[in-house]
Formats: sequence, C-alpha cells, structure tokens
Amino acid sequence: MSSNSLSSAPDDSAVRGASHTHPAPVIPGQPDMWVLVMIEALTFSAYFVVYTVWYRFKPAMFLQSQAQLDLRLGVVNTLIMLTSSWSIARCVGETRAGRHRAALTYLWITAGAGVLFSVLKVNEWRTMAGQGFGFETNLFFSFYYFLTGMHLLHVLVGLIMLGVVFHQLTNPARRSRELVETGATFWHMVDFLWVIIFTLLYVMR
Amino acid sequence: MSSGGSTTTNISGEWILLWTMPVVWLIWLASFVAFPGFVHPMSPRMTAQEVSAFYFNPENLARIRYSMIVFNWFGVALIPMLAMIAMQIRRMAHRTPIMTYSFIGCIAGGPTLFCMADLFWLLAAFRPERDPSLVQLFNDLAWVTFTSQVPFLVAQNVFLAVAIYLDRQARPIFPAWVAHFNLLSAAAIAPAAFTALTLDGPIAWDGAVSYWLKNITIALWIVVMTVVVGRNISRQRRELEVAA
Amino acid sequence: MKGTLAWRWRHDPKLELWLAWVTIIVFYNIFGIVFFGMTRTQPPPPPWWDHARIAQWFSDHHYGLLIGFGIIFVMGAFAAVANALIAYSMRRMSVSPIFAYSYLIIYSLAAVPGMLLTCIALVVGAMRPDRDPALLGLLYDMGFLSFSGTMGIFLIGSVIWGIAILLDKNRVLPKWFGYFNVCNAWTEVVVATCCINKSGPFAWNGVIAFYINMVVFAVYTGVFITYLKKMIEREDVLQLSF
Amino acid sequence: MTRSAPVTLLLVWAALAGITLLAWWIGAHHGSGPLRPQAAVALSAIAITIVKVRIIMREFMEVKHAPPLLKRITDAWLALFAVGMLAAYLI
Repeated sequence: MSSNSLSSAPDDSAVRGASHTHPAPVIPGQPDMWVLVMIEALTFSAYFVVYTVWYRFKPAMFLQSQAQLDLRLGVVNTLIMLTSSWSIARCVGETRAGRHRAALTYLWITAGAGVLFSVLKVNEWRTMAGQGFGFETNLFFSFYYFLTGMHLLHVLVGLIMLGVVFHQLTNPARRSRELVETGATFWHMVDFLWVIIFTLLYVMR
Repeated sequence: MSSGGSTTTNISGEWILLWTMPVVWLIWLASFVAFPGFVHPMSPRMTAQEVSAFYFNPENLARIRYSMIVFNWFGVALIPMLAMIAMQIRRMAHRTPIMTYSFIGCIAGGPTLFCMADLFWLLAAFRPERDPSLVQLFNDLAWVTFTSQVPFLVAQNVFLAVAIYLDRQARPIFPAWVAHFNLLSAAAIAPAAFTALTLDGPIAWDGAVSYWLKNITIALWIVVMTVVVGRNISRQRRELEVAA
Repeated sequence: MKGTLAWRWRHDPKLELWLAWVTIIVFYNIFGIVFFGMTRTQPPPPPWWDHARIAQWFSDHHYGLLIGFGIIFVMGAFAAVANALIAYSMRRMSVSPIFAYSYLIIYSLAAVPGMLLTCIALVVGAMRPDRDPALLGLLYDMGFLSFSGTMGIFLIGSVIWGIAILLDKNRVLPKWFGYFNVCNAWTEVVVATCCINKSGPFAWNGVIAFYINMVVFAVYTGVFITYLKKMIEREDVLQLSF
Repeated sequence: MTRSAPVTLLLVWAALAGITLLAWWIGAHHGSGPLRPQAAVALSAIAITIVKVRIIMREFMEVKHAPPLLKRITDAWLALFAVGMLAAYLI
C-alpha cells in the first residue's frame, strides 16, 4: 500500500521542525486524504459548473435573488474560514516542532472559528427563511441552500476530524504527526471549497 | 461454538422454537381459510366495482380484517425457523461466514414484504365509502406484493443449497437431497415473479403456477425444513449428551 | 487439472469468496440491464409529466416493466451476497464485529424500500393500462421517489464501512477508500433534494440529484468491487473464527 | 528560505484576506439602478478565486513542498475547473 511509503516516518519530525527546510518532497499527512480532496474537488466543480450554466440560463432571476443575500456576511464568513485555515496550518507547524501546547492553542482557534462559522451560517439561513426564501422558492435559493448546506456538512465532518487531531495532541503516547497533517488537509479543503462557494453565490454576476 | 452447559441450553431453546412451528402452522392455516380471497383466489379480472363489492360484502368484511390481523401477528413467526436454519449453516464445514451472512441477509425480507401485502389488504378493507378504483389499487398492490415478491425466498433457497454443497465433511450437516430440494423449490417459486404479465392463465395471481404451485411449495418447504432441522437438532442434542 | 472450473469447485480454498464475488458481478450486470435497458427507469423519466403522458409512458414500457422487474423479483435478493462479502471484509479488520453486523443488518433492509417498492409500484402501474390516469400518476411518483427511499441506509451504511476501514490496522482495504465512503454518503444527502424539487438540476432526473450522484456511485461501486477482488486474492487461507 | 514559516503563514493569511476584501469591492453594487450581469465582474471574480484556491493549496496545504506529482494533479484540477467555469459562463 502506498499510504505510508510516501509519507515519511514520524521520528524525523523534530529535524524538519527545527530547520524549516524540506530537503525531500513530502506529502503532508496520509496521501489517501489527498485522494479524497481531489474527488471532492471534482464533485464540487461539477456542482459549480452546473450552477454557472443555470445562472447564464436565467440571469435575471439569479441576479434578483442574489441581491437578497448579505454580501458582508459572506465576507465575514470567508475571513473566519481563512483564519481557521491559517491557525490549523500553525498547529501543524507547532506539532512538527514538538510544541504540543502551542499546537493545541491553534487547534482551539480553528475549532472555535469552525463553530462560529456554523453558527453564523445557520443564523443566515434562519434570516433568509424568515424573509420567505426557502429551498423551493426558486432555483437560485435551491442552489444557495444546497451548496452552503453541503459545505456546512463538510465543516461538521471537519470538526470531527479536529476532534481526532485533539485526541492525538493531548496524549503523549499518540501524537501522530501524520494524523494531525491529515486532519489539517481536510480542513484546508473545507476552506477552499468555501472560498469558491462565496464567489459563486455572493460575488459573481 | 463454546462447549459445555451453555450449548446444551442453546439447543433446548432451539427445541422449544422448533415446536412452536406446528402451532404456528395451525394459526396460518386457520387465517388462510378465514380470508375469503384465498381458498378461491380473487381473480385479477374483477372490475373496481366488483372488488369493492367483494371487500364490503358484510359476509366477507370481518373475515378479511380478522384474518389479516392474525396474519400480521404470526407471519413473522417464520423468522425463528429461518434463524435456526442459519445456525445449521453456521455449523457447516465452511472456511468463511459468507454463506451464513448471505442467508441471514435474506431472513427479514420475506416476512417484511408479506407484512406490506397484509397492510395493503387491510387498507383496501378500511373505508367502505372509498372510491372503488382506490380499493382496487390497494387490492392490486396487495396481490402483486404477495404473489410476485419471491426474491428473498428464491435467494435463501439457493444460498442454502450452495451452503450444503460446500459443506464438505465426512458427515455433512444436511444430506445432499435437501440441497436438491431447495433448488427445486426455488425453481417452483420463481415464475410467480412475473405474475403481473397476464390477468388470466397459470401465471396470473390466481393461476395454477403463481398461486397454487408457489404457495404449496412454500408450505411444503416449511414442513420439510422443519423436519430436517428438527432431526439435526435432536441429533446434536444426543451427541452432546453422549459427550457429557 | 489445476485452475479449471471443476478443479476450483472441488479444491479452491477461496471458493466461497470467489462465488460471492462472481455473484456480485452478475447481480450488478443484470441490475444494469434491467434498469437501464429493459425498463428504461434509469435514467428516470421527468417528474413534470402530466397524467396523460405518464399513462402513455406506462403503456409504452408495458412489457419492459413487467418482464424486467419480474427478473428483479427473481434475483433481486442475491444482492445479499455483496453485503455478506462486505461484512466479511469488516470481520477481517481489527475492529469490533459490531461494524460488520450493523452493516449487514442495515443493508438487508435496503432492498425493500429502495428497490422492490419502486418495482412493485411500477409493475402495478403497468399491469392495468386502463386504470385512472391520476392513479397511474400516483404509482409513477411512488415508483421514482422510492429510488431515494434508502437514503439513510446508504448514508449510515457507508459511514460505518468507512470508519471501519479507517480504524483497521490489518490493511484489508486502502484508507483512501475509507475516505471515499464519506463521498458516497454525501450522495444520499444530495438525492434528498428530489423529494422537494420537481424540475431543474435537483429533480429526480436532474443533473445534480441524478447524474452527478450516479457517477460518484458508479465509481464507488466499481472501486469496491475491484478492492474486494484484491482482498480475496491477497487473503491468507487461515480459518477465521466467527 | 529567508522567512520563518510562521511569518510566511501570516503573510499568506493577510494576502488571502486582502483578496477577499477586493472581491467584496468588486461584488458590491456600485452606483444606482438594477443589478445587471457583467462578464468582467464574473470573470475577474472567478480568476481571483482560482488564485486564492491555488495559494491555499500551495502554502497552507504545503503542496509547494510536495512531490511534483501532487503539484501537477492539483494544478490540473484547477485548470479543469477554470476551463469548466469559463465554458459554462461564456457559452
């Protein structure tokens, strides 16, 4: 199986963390996770293309409905997501350096941002539904609820992955650098999917 | 398999479950005779008005409802019998549990589908004032589900037969004829799957093949399997007593 | 002669596993021929047809539906072998047998609401072309909505298999396939939209709710059949205690 | 490597946040009158997004240190996504 031959053994983490140089190319985390990332990326790309085709097919309805969304909320959501991505990247760096307490702090920032993102998203849905815009209102709102809903499910799964990372970092007997990196890779995917969804739903005209 | 006292208890339990079968047969037979649509199976050619009139004929209505309620209670009583067969497959000289798992995967399906048919009959008989075409719709759903839903029966017969063929030991759990019998009964049951193709003739749901052959085969299968499983259980009991 | 079918039937120690694997191949092929070829129920016809058009569809596909689904009624339950083989793959993993048993039971439910109910509704529709078209419309909806009647089964079932693969230390199946199970679980979330929208990409014949999902599911099925084969080829011939 | 990794990550974050604010400015409704589809806005938004996603992959996901195969696969996906979106928008 290729999964472990490609990633380096856990005991070279201290060396890499200290020098910040990467002499040999290394895939962060399990390569298996990258397969998932690419499958998800392809599936979501298909959704995005379908969305754009329908956008061009019914521009007036899409534009009008799009104007009902709060662009500022989208921007705030994006900044939260980017911050969470940054802090999980720091968490990986601290883990490699063997500073597990600092790594845990960054992990908490990521998880907090993830929870905040979810709360804001659910609140946004409540506001939209309160104004009478539901999944069945029109095709734009079908896409809106579908894409944000699918993404939120990924956030929730990402939070579970962060729980696995937490489980690794808190126990000195485990501390698998590979699993920390794997969880981080999933979280970054959740981030870049949101970046695209933000553009398509809130910005693109 | 663990050894010692616990196995003896298991087999006594199986013995009790086995002896529920004759009781359950009587209940099934009584409900079968009580349901006015079974002894002379209802024709698929009946018009919506005739179907509605049949259900809400005061002579029939109570018998339809009570027989279907009793069927609903006791149809599922077949499952302990099927589970006992699964236990016999587990005792066979197989290297993997695949055959047992395949058989277990089929156990719930048949009774579930029978429950659905039963519920469709009860629905059809529920409100006399309902539009006859709706009564006919539920009557069709009931008969098609009852007659054509043979997949689990066919598959479990074939799985059992293959399991017996693969049971390669000096004294197999079941004799080879049980496997042949299961393949034969699978073949006899299978044509009923095509029952909706015609409204007359042997394939129709009141026909010789889809109704009589299929249901007599199922009854025969249950009786034969009860007897051979019972023989196995008493043999296994004797062996344990000798060993003890 | 070693290697011939007769030899394998008598002596191949992996006979049970190979029989199961071949049954899966045969099952999926017949399934594909019946649903895509004979009955034309995949890809599904549109949900927005009026009753007259639906009645027309039933009479156009009268024999296809009745014969095709008759075949399903004969061999539909052979899918149990696939579930058995997958449950067995989990028994070889270093996880609790609960995973295998949950999967087996969950998927044993699947055939009734997800496949047979569809077939029953469409067969009852096809058997009487002279039935009130409004009732034919009801049976049509019942048939095609029931395709998504197993959302929870595939959702929970895939997650169970996926978690078992990720926890497993015996490397029975590759980790990436464990993650892929999560993707297969998503398809069941996506398909839920077809219970709400009657046209567009989220309808039951829509690009998202049907086609993209179908591609993911087809790739998933192809991958797991391939990896089950590799598992059987690799497997040692030791007796598993169960 | 001239900068330490934490500084790099902070700069990456700042760049991504800056680009997001730029997208906000692009997407905001300038002037009066009803919203109209504007190819320039849409295409620049898509282009900016692809740049952002590539930065996230290269820096945060550390594809820049990964074997060439992963670099090529991720770039191939981005190219495919770009072509798909362009085709969907322009056709």
